[in-house]
Amino acid sequence: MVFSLIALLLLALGGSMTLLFATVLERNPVMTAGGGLGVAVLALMFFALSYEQPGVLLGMYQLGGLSAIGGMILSLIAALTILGVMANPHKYRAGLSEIYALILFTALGGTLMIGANNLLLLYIGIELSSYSTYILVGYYRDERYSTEAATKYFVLGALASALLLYGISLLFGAGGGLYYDQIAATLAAADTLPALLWPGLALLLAGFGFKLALVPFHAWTPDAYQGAPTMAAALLSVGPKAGAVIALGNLLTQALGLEAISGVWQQALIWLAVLTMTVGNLQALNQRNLKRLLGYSSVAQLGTIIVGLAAGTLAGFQAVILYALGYAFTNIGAFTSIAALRDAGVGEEVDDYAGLGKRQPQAALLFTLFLLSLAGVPLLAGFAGKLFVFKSAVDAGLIVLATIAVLNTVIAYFYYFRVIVKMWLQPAADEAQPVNVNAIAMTALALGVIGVLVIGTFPGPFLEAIATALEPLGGLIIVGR
Amino acid sequence: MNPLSYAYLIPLLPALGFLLNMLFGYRLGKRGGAYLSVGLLLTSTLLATALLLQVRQAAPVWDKAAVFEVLEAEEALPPLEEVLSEAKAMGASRERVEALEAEIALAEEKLTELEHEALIREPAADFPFSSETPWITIAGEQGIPFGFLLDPFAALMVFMVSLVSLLIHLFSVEYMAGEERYPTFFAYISLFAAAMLGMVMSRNLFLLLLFWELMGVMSYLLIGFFYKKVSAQQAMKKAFLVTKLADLGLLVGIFWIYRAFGTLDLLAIGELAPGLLAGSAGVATGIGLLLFLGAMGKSAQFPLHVWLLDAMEGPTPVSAMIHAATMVAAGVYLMARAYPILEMGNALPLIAWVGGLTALFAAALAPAFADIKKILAWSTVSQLGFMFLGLGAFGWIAAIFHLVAHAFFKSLLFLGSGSMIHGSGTQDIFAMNQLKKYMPSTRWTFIIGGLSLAGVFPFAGFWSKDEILLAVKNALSVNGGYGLLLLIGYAASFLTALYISRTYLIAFEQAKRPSPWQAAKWNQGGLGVLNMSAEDLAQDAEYDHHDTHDTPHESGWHITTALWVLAISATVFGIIGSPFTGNALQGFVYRGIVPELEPLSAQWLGFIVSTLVALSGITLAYLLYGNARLKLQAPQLLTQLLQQRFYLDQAYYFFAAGPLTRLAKPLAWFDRRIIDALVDFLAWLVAIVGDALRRVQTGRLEHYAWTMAAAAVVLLLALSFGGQL
Amino acid sequence: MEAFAPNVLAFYLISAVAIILAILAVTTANLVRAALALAFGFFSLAGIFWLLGSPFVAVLQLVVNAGAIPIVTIFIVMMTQSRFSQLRNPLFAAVALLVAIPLLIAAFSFFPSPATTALTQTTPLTVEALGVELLSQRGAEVTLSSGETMTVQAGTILAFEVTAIILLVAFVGSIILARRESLILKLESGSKPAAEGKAADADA
Amino acid sequence: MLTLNHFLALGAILFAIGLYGLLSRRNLVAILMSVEILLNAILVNVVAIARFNDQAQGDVFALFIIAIAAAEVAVGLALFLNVFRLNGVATVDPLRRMKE
Repeated sequence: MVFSLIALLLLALGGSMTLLFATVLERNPVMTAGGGLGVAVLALMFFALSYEQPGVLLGMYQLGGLSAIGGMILSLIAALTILGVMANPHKYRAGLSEIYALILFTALGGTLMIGANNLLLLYIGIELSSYSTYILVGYYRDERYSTEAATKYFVLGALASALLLYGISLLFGAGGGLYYDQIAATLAAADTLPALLWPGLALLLAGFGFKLALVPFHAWTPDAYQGAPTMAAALLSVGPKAGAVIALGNLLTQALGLEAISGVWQQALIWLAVLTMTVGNLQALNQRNLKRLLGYSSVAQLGTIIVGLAAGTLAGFQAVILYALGYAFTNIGAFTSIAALRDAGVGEEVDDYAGLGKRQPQAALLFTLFLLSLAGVPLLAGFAGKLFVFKSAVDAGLIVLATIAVLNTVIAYFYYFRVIVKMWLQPAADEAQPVNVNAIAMTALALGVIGVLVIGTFPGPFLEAIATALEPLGGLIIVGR
Repeated sequence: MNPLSYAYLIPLLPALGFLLNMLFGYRLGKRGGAYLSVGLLLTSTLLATALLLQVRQAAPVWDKAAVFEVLEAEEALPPLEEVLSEAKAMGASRERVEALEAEIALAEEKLTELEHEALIREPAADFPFSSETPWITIAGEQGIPFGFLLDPFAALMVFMVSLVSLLIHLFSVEYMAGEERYPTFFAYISLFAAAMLGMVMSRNLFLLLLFWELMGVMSYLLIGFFYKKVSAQQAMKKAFLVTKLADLGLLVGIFWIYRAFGTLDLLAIGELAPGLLAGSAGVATGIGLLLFLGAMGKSAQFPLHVWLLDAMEGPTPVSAMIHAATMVAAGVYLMARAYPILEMGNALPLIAWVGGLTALFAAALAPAFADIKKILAWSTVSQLGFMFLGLGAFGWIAAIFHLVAHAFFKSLLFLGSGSMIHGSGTQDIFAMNQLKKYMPSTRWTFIIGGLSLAGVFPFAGFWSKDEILLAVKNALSVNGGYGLLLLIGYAASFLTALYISRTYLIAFEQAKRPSPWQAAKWNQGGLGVLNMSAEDLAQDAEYDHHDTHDTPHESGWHITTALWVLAISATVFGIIGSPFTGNALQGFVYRGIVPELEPLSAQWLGFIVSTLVALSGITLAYLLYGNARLKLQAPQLLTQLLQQRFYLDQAYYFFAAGPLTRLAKPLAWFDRRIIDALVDFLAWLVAIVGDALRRVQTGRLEHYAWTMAAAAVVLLLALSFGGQL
Repeated sequence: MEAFAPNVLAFYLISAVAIILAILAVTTANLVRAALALAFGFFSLAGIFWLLGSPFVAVLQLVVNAGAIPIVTIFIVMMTQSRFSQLRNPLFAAVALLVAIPLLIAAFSFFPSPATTALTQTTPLTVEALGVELLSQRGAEVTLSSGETMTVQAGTILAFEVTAIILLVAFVGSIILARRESLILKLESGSKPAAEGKAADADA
Repeated sequence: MLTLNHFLALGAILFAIGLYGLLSRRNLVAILMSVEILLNAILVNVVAIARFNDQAQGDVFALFIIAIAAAEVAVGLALFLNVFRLNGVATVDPLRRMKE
């Protein structure tokens, strides 16, 4: 319990302290970055220490268990992102410690979402991570692209949070309280389900749909990714999403797990998943800009994750968390590769990557591994996530959904392999000059690949840990066939 | 100290050797990498020895004489029960039934008492040592844990594999010297050993399968080590394809086991099998046959033996590795592990027949060859046949006894042949020139290995082969068909003694003379067997052109040390399975309540008969090749038939390649014109839709907002009305 | 008739004013006027909160929503020199109506029915009780100044603390995004962050 | 008699108006104003529900919504100023560089 609290405090105070010392350390990028990284790593460790110690913080936040697992994933994401930023700090206005604080706050927001046991803290967590990412996306204030991306993201985000909040207010009315247990108890005791529940649920899903970039709430994703600083896009593509997907699973199972309700949200999630996977993959097919391509790819990936939630079983939720973990390593790795290569003078278009296998074989190899993991090639993290998600869907009787998901994986191969083929089999456009990728970037990439390989080959311990964390929820999930 | 605390190092160290050799092998100096591998494997071997001793320490100890009494008492039970059930069926009086029941109860009580008495030392609490850590967990199912199982059988195998691999490594240090890819060779062969060690230590079938496949890959790489030779390329492909085909059976078998048992844990399977499969012999037979298919591929049983002979394209240490310690032993090991399932089904007689026929067939082919490695390869096929014969005749302990004994003497023979090739520069036994004059160590160790192979008292092969033949004899009581198999076994033993003596006599005793095989146009290797063109052959001939030394020389200390250690092992090892030591081995490795031992009275006749058979084989060889008293010219047709291995390979190529190609042509057309077009069309469709959807992304904020809000409203309406309904 | 009890009358009156002002705020071309309409609309909503028996929310509504936010908005309207919105694009209005009307219909169809509790039956919330809820833990027993003890229902102290961080983020974010010239940029005039995104600069 | 439905209806109407504004306005500041209306509609909902259930937590929730909405306005206006600085106008029109 204490450890979880320490981890949360680290994220909150660490971020604030980084801001506070910003003026002192302004000229010392290594110190600030190291501080940010240290905070993230320490938080990761403390979350890891605490995941078997459940508790409640100030009545509003579930410590340990699921929230610790979520905290670990988000701290890890923060650490990897900070490493990516460190690789070329002057890109992010060197010494400006704000970026590290914002990254840490994004992680804090995600952790709060996951551990929240009531709608208020859930909302606050979502807003905290949203505001931090709005600012990160618009971080290049003198850049039209960055500002455009941030504005689109902000306006749509404001709309989404209004929809979400409206949904929450209706759920509050239907459930007679803000706490999940209150809602679950009220609904279970009701003779007929309150009418406000349904619009509340719909708007809630719409709001989360925006956060998770589910089609048709996804339009902001590619634009925001393309315009944002690359590491901000990396964070955006995994941090709030990992937080939101686990938080959504937590909310749906704990507050709205009643069978009469779960049938409805499962149906809605199935439709959203099918739409998201299909449209995301199809839109990704012909993308020329790599960040846009990864943007659409992340849309499709999230569609696949949702399949696990749609299954509505404990195994499905377990698979979702494993997927999120592997996806964090993979996607941050992919974006870090792009950022590192970009810093080394390689463009962001797919065509710029021609012949990269010769010019910078190490980075190209690592990038290839990330792409393969995204595509879901066995022994890599992406495969493990997909496998267990699909399995949970099949076990829940969602054969058609699983089939569509598998077909979509095949479509996805086209665009991932297009990049890989470009790198390894096509000659470079300009003279094949070697590209230098700096050591920190390589470290970040190597860490990512290690994560991808370890999760891909030995998913067991991770699944085990997740299962332990989910154990207390077991009784609350009324669905399960 | 629990052996589990260090056992994982045993396969890990050679694997580390692989890694280090691959990464730094070329920077460690001329032989640095090689010695590193040897050192790591030596550590493994020491650990394996410690493991074996500790398992021995923890295993129960039985009093042999008392065990016989137990067995006798056990045998007395079924007839009594039969009488009782008959009496019940006949409607005998209550008193009679009660009396019979009391008698049975008394017998059972006595049996328990005897069992208790026979057990001199209780097994340790944690025996057999096993570990289990979660690996692949699946919510709601058992999943597949990662774990080791260190029972006596595994410990014995680990010891044998590590020791033999160590000696082969040591041998290779000298033998492979000067090779271009010297460190790569050590990397491969280390991983090969690691895979086998990992396999015999695996606690579940899935892990076992992983190592099994790793071994397949390593054998592929090692057989094709001289990858510039076309024949090596062909051989590696052939080995891979044939074993892969067989692995398919194994894979299906493992799936079936998971279905039937809900677990792949070997311990659990052993415990569950008698209960689960009691009424379903069909399942047990099916699983048994599928596993056997896998084992046939790996252990080169007829008709899947075709790859083994061509695997001789690899360097000689590789052959020793494949033929003794690792690859081929895997199949026998698997079958022995799966024995609880096998004995519940009806697959055993088939296995016995396949094994027996393979033993005879291969032993008959061996005398027709002049290439020493090929002779030994046939010998391996034949000896493996013996092992399967033993397995099929309910003597699985006999089979693994022979497996270990064979590992020692066959690696000895292979390494000896390597030494001979090294010293004389040729593989043709006729071209070797009175090697006994030049290579004393090689000669004596070869003699020891040969005698062991021929089954001469008191070498290891004698004891183990006799155990198998004894099992076959005992199986007669179950099925009369085993009588014929017993004859086949003796015939194969006779031929074995004949061909190994012939090899020795020609290579060591005789002066160099033109090889009769060189003249024939169907000579060694060649077109049909490996499906090579004449150009390929010519190219290969150029590649491996080297001088034969007329005056051979003895090999250096690496090789002779390896040979002598193996020679001692091949001599001594058999003793622990002999009646002299109270069949210590059989008492150590067993399943069931008490070890099933045989009294000496049941064995001595078999000993005499097989000694006579072996001696007659040797005598015949001496008459034919030693002093040429007997001049016997085999008909050319027969020789050709044998030389071409009964044209089996050609048949495979003909039937597999020919019709398939013909069939493939229309299929290819169909594939190109219809399937591909369909796929292209689908891809085109996907691209078009993708492009259209891409344009939906207009980049305009208001459009995005409209879509989102509209979607939210649609969701609202759908859920609200849907939820209300 | 009960329908014309004073509080009912007040509700309809205030609601009508708020709705009309809100419509004005989203349709007027003159943005300053729109902001003013917004301010007065929020002002009238404070009346609704008063009516509901939640005086503290009403006061906060007056101060923040009706006071501060419209003023800041007007400032920005002035600063961005966009006093007049580019006027009424009929397509925009049509689409917006097409989305908003179904939403209204959907929202209206799911009121809890029948609603039996009248507003008069509810107890107004004291500021003290609100404060206790805001700054304590769920389930805590608190003695009020009146001597009564109350059990805290929600207890949002943690959310309160986190909100501080949100405000901090917003504060820092506004500085990052809007300060006129980046001091740091001047300091390191060598590196231009404008490099990122250059590839797409061709206005694809 | 005033029931919960009256207040929910007011909230729904205000929400619809806000949504209309958000979707029909092109000026970013006007869009932000619409967002404010949306949030106030929710406020009405939350406070009403809280009062009718005699729950203080709804009122507390309302306080948080007001505070967070203020933060949102701050971020949004800063961002729009930036849009204006870079494009000369603060409308959605120039924001279409990235597409497809």
